[in-house]
Amino acid sequence: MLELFADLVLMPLIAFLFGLVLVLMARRVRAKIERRVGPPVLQPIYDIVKLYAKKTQISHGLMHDVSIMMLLGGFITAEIFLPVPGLDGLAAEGDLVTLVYIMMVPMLGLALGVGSCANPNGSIGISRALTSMLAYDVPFVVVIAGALIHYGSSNLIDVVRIQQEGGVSTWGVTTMPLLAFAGLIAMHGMLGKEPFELYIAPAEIATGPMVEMSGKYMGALFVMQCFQFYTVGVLYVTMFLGGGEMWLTFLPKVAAVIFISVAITNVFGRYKTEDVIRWMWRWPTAIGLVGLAFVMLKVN
Amino acid sequence: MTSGANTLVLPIVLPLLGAFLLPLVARFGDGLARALGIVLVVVNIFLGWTLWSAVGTEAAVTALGGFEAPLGIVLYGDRLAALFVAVLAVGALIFWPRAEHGGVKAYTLTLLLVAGGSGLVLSGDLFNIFVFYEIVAVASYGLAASSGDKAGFGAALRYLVLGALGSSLVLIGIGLVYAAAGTLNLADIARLAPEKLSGTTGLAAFLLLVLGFGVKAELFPVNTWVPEVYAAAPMRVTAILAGVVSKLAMVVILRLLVLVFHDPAAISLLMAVAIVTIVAGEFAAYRASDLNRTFAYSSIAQLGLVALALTIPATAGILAAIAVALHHAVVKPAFFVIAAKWRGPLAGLAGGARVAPAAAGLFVLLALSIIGIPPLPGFWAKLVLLGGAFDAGGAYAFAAAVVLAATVVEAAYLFRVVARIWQPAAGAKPAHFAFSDLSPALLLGVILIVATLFVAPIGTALSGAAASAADAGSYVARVLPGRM
Amino acid sequence: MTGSEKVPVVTDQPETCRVADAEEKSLLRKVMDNFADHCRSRSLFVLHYCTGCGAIELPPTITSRFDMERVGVSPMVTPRQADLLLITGYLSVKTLKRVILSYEQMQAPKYVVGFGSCTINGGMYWNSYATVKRLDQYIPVDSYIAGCMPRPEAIQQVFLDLMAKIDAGKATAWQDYYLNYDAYLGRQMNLFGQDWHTPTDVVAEAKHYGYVGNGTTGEHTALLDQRATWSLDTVPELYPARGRNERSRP
Amino acid sequence: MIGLLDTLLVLALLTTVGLYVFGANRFAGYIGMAAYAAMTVIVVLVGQTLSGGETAVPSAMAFTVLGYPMTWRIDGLGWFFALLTTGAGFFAAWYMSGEWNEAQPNKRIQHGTLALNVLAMLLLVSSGDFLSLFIGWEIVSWAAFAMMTQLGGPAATAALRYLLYALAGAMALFAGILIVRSATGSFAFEDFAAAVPNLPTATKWVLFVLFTAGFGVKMAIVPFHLWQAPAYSFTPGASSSFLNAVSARMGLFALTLVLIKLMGPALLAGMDIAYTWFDARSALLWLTAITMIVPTYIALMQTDARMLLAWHGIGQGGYMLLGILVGTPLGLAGGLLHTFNYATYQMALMLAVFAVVHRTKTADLDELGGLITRMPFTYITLLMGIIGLAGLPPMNGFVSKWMIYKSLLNTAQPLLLIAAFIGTLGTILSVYKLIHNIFLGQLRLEHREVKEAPLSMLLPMLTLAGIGFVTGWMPGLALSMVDIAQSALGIGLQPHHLGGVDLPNGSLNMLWVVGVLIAAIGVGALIFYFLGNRRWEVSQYDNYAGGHFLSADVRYHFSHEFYPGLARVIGPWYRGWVVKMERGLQTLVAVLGDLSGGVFRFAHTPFYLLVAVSLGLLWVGLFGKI
Repeated sequence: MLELFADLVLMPLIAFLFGLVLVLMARRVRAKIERRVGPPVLQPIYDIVKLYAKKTQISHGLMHDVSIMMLLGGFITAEIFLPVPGLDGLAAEGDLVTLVYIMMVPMLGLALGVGSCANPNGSIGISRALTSMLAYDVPFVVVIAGALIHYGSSNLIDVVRIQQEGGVSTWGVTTMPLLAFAGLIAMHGMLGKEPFELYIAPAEIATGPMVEMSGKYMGALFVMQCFQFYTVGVLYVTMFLGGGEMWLTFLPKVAAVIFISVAITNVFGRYKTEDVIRWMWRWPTAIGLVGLAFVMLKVN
Repeated sequence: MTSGANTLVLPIVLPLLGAFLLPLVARFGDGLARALGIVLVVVNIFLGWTLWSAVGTEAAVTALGGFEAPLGIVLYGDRLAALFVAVLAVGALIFWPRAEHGGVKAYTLTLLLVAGGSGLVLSGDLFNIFVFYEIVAVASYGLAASSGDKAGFGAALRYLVLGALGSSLVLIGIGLVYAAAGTLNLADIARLAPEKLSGTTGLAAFLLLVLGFGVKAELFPVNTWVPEVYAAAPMRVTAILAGVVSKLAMVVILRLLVLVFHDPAAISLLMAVAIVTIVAGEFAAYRASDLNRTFAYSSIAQLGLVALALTIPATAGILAAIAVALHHAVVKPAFFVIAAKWRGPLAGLAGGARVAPAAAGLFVLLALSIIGIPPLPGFWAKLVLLGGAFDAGGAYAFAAAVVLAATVVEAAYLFRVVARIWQPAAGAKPAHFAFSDLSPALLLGVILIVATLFVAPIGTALSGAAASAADAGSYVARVLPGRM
Repeated sequence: MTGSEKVPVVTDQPETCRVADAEEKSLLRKVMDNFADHCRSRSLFVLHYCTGCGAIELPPTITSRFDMERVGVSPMVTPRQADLLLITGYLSVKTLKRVILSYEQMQAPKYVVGFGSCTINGGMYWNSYATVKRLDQYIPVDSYIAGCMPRPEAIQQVFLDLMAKIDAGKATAWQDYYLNYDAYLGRQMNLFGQDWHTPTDVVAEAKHYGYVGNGTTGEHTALLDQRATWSLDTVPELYPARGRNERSRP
Repeated sequence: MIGLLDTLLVLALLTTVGLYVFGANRFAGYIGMAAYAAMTVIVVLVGQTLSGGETAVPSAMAFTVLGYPMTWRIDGLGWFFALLTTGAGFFAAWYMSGEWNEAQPNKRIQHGTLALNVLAMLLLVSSGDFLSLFIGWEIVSWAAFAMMTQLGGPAATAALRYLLYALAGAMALFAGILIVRSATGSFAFEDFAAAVPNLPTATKWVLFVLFTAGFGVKMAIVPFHLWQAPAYSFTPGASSSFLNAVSARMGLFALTLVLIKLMGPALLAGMDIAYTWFDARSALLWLTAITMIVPTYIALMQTDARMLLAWHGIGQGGYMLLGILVGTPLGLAGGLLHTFNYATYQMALMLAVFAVVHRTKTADLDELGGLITRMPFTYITLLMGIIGLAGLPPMNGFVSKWMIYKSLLNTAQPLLLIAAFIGTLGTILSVYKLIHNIFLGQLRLEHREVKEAPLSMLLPMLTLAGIGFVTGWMPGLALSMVDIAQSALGIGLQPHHLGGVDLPNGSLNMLWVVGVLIAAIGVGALIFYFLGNRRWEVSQYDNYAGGHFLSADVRYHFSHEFYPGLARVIGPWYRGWVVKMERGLQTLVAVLGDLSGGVFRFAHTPFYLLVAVSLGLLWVGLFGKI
């Protein structure tokens, strides 16, 4: 019981802290690519503390506030259902499908909050965010379906165990390289990085969902970004890179996944909504389906 | 002549006599003539009822004039005949003409119709059948023209031409039969049919008979008079013609099929005609522009159903034919009562439910029954029909599929009207119904509901009637006791 | 749309005035405030109001040449997200309205830096009928950068100065807007006319957060309230009710 | 012997008559509530009998017509749907008990048709053979028609369209049961179940197609889906909710009965389609996949809130049938549970939308917005409803969808899984548009004085949403009802516990999921309230607009064509081929009608006669020889 309670506290906390590192890494990598120095080490903390420490905090109604709670609550829940080295949390009580759906709760919360701000820029942003979700989730579900059928279990603890018992040769990335590749692209879309950041579009729709976010509302979004980097990275590592046997190898793997994403993002411009959909439904989906076909051949 | 013989002869003789007497009686007062006519019709109902309860499974037979069959004039009364004698009389009673439609002339013609119709179903030989058919035909030409307007005369003339042609076809057909078999007594023909009428001649005779009787039975393609006449004739005439008289021709075809023509080719000929009739009737009704024509076309389709039922082998087919015919005899006259008041384009019916809720409600009930919605009688009729068809399989299954598809079309045009009736009135409101206007239809509606409640005993009774009608052997044995 | 709603009468004496003195604070509070101030100073989100000519100096300041992200300065898009409002160059009467709107939509603590001479004294437009001569008459300004135009180095310098000021807890010009709102509003009305108003209910906000001073309300805010009532009575289509009224009406 | 089932049916009949007589009364809603509550109690009692080991509760009612016996009895499957029916009737009556009732011009019809529908559905789900099934089916169809057509105008048009579809389906069904009778000699379910494995393949296929088409029309399986959304949408509020929640599910009941209980998934899987990889079951599975996707994406394009939800109803039906056709205990449980869950959240959603329509007089998604401040409880209902519809935790829709997904994973059918996911994604997009365009964004001036829906309408809505939440948190409650239904199907039960199901390869325990989610949102609330200064609520016009001053006369709102980018990509995919097929069929009937009519109109009577005689004689001469 106590152990479970420790899990419940530690898992989101680690996620947040390592998320801060990932955010810093992302900003620094971006700066390096642009031949800048980049922010100082504590910059993510400075930003979040400053936003929470704003003296005035404007709200657009109760739903705006609740959305912030759903945002954090959803991600905290997601962390608890995502096994990491030594901490299984509640991963046995809900599987990968559950996790994927839990990860939609904060998105829904954010969408509702932004909608209640009564700012069309925000609504357009949500419209685009949901559209891009539809775009990247299609390859993503292909990847999930293939991987879960490959592992024969949707329990993430099993998925990790299978890969760890068999070594690198049973890692998803070696057994299902095509699905792993398609999954990487889908993850990139999930992170909302260029060329798929159509719903932020600062110059076009004034950062979309964030347009009316200020103070701690914005701060919560910064916190969410930490969780998001971490969750997406851990999910990918769990499914394709052998999961976490120990923190020392686990965290670098997570960082590496995120690194790939942030390293390639800078060379892109922004796709139009239509192009995001077409691209996502064409290439990663096709690659994923071919990978799925291989998986099905192996299973049968 | 036994006491049963009276019930066979009187239904023909009494109305016939009445028809000749009526103009004389009318000199003492129109009302008296009317009363006499009604009394005679009531008597006919009673006679039908007596015959029904008397015959049981054994049909009553009598040879008029003392000559035995096959030489004498044979009357054959089984439950089927009794049923239609009664139904014809009930129809005539409910829709007894009013003074404004020709007065005593109309009464006379109606009585003539009753006499001819009773004779048609009771006759045991082909020639008498032809005679009574002609009596029915003449009476109905007169009635069709009794509206007294231009359209009525035009329609009646077309009816007359077609009817006359049809009668001559019948006559040729009878001639062929006589040439081949040498007898006109149905029982005798039935006995001889397997050897004399199984060839091309027999088939040709059947074709001509079907087409000839088909004029009255509203079979395609000799039914072109139907929409005109039903649209132009007075409602009471239309109701009787559509509801009852058309079925009498069907009874004749039934007798021919059961007794004489078992040939698969004959069956398939009739089936083809029936299917085309159903399709043409339902589809034409879908595009009909007013209620009268809609029901006229629908009537054609329903008779196609009866004809289709007749082709289904064994008792099931006869039962289905009787059931569909009886159901139609209840429903369609009631429809025509409603249509009599709601004339003109369908669009003008909007608001009908407000003006005449009873008529609108009745319309829905009748429409539901004719489409075949359980537990109304129409459903059971269709159940028997389609059940028999699917049991028979093969082409019958195809025919059943056609019937099912046609039912959807039927629902489309009927409920299009229902939807319009329930819509708020756009311009002029549809006509209001006085109670007396609607009462015949209400009576038929009540009959329909009662029939729903007692569907099980009715089904049993009709099954018995169908079984005895389907029994060709017993027909021959009863009429020609020594000759089997 | 009845006219029975009454906007609360503004009394001369505000109920509370809760701008705490430094001495009143507990030690924990002091530590926390110092930490917060430090974070504020190291994380400046900038909204640049670039209608004037100074915008060209900002890209080099932010991008690889000088990289202001080194000290935590990064550009933001909407006033809601921003801490620092950069007024780059002259303001016409028309654009000043937008500046005031944007300023009021920023969240306190918020800072304003005026770029170049035009914001200080009108600069080369000193005799124009259409430009604003002194920015700090209409909104509180933390720092000015003199010059026409200032170099990126100067911009960096003002950022560093401002950061030091914030870190020391002395960049409190924004409080002045709440505490002396009536005076600011008066000068704004002087320029824009009596029916000038913004959607932000500054007085109510000041009351809510306890930044009410003697100058918060006055004759001009009274005008504002009157006009709000009047607008509800007559043409509600054009003048929405101000502040919380919009949501709290039954 | 008057049994429980007879009591139930008699009560339903009395309710129908009573509500038709007293329907115009102010208290008709309360009468209905009491009656439906009593019926629900009886159904629960029936359920206790059934879970006590009985296979079915018989009715004393039995007829024999034309030698065909008709019996009525209710088994577990029928019980499950009976419970949904009476429950939905109860909530609909509750909704109609107060202010809604006062506002209706046609109270009598609304109450009467609702009771009639309940009666008809109870009759259908308790049918004991094919004949009584068909009779119940027809009565259900016509009762629904009576309900749909009541408002006239577009409602009558939509209802007429429904009627033709329903009747075409009924005719297919009619043919089906008659073929069954021809093949087995009776209408009894047992005889059919015993005989069906030995029937010729062709007959099995004919029966499969006829029954699927006949029942599928009611469920609005693609391509029979066109009628449903308009027909359900133009019906007044509570009736429409009732139709949406349970009426279309009668098709599911009948399909489950015939395809799963009587024929069995194994038999269907054995009916291969030559030259393809498909068999009867997988072909139908793919049809359900299309049914999940196509109507959902049609819903996405709707601008009428009622139509949007009704289109989703069609798509959701696809999920249920998908789960049921998977045929494993898990899939069956998922499909049936989804039926229950769908009834709760769809009814709540429809009631909420109609509450908005009641207050604002419009359901046009382009003409609403910002109502969250005016109708907060309606918003909460709608929010909980859409979370259920989209299948997200913590609502119950997630649990059933999870079970369906899981059954697809366990049977290794990834493509169907992907199809189901794609449907869900479309649902998420669509329901966000729904809630955004009604409740979020800018409040319109004309809605400034709008009041919250009255308590009589709020309470049923909120209760339904509450049921949705509780059964999402503790799906075991609903699953034990599903057990009763499943025990009647002979496939086996899915073991479960209060929180969900335990499987060797990935379990679900909603007690934990929901508990943690709520706790975590609580933590989020703590963070929100205790970190940072107090919040300050501002006017909706105090909003970023690039420095522009917002005023109420200019709309600052985004609702029309909510997903423009997506519409540009998938817009051209909406070819409307089913609509074109429907129109083509109409044209064909019209052309045939004109042709037939032409024969009668241009009557060259003797000519026809001559032609007929000549052709007939020719035929006789050619083919008449023996």
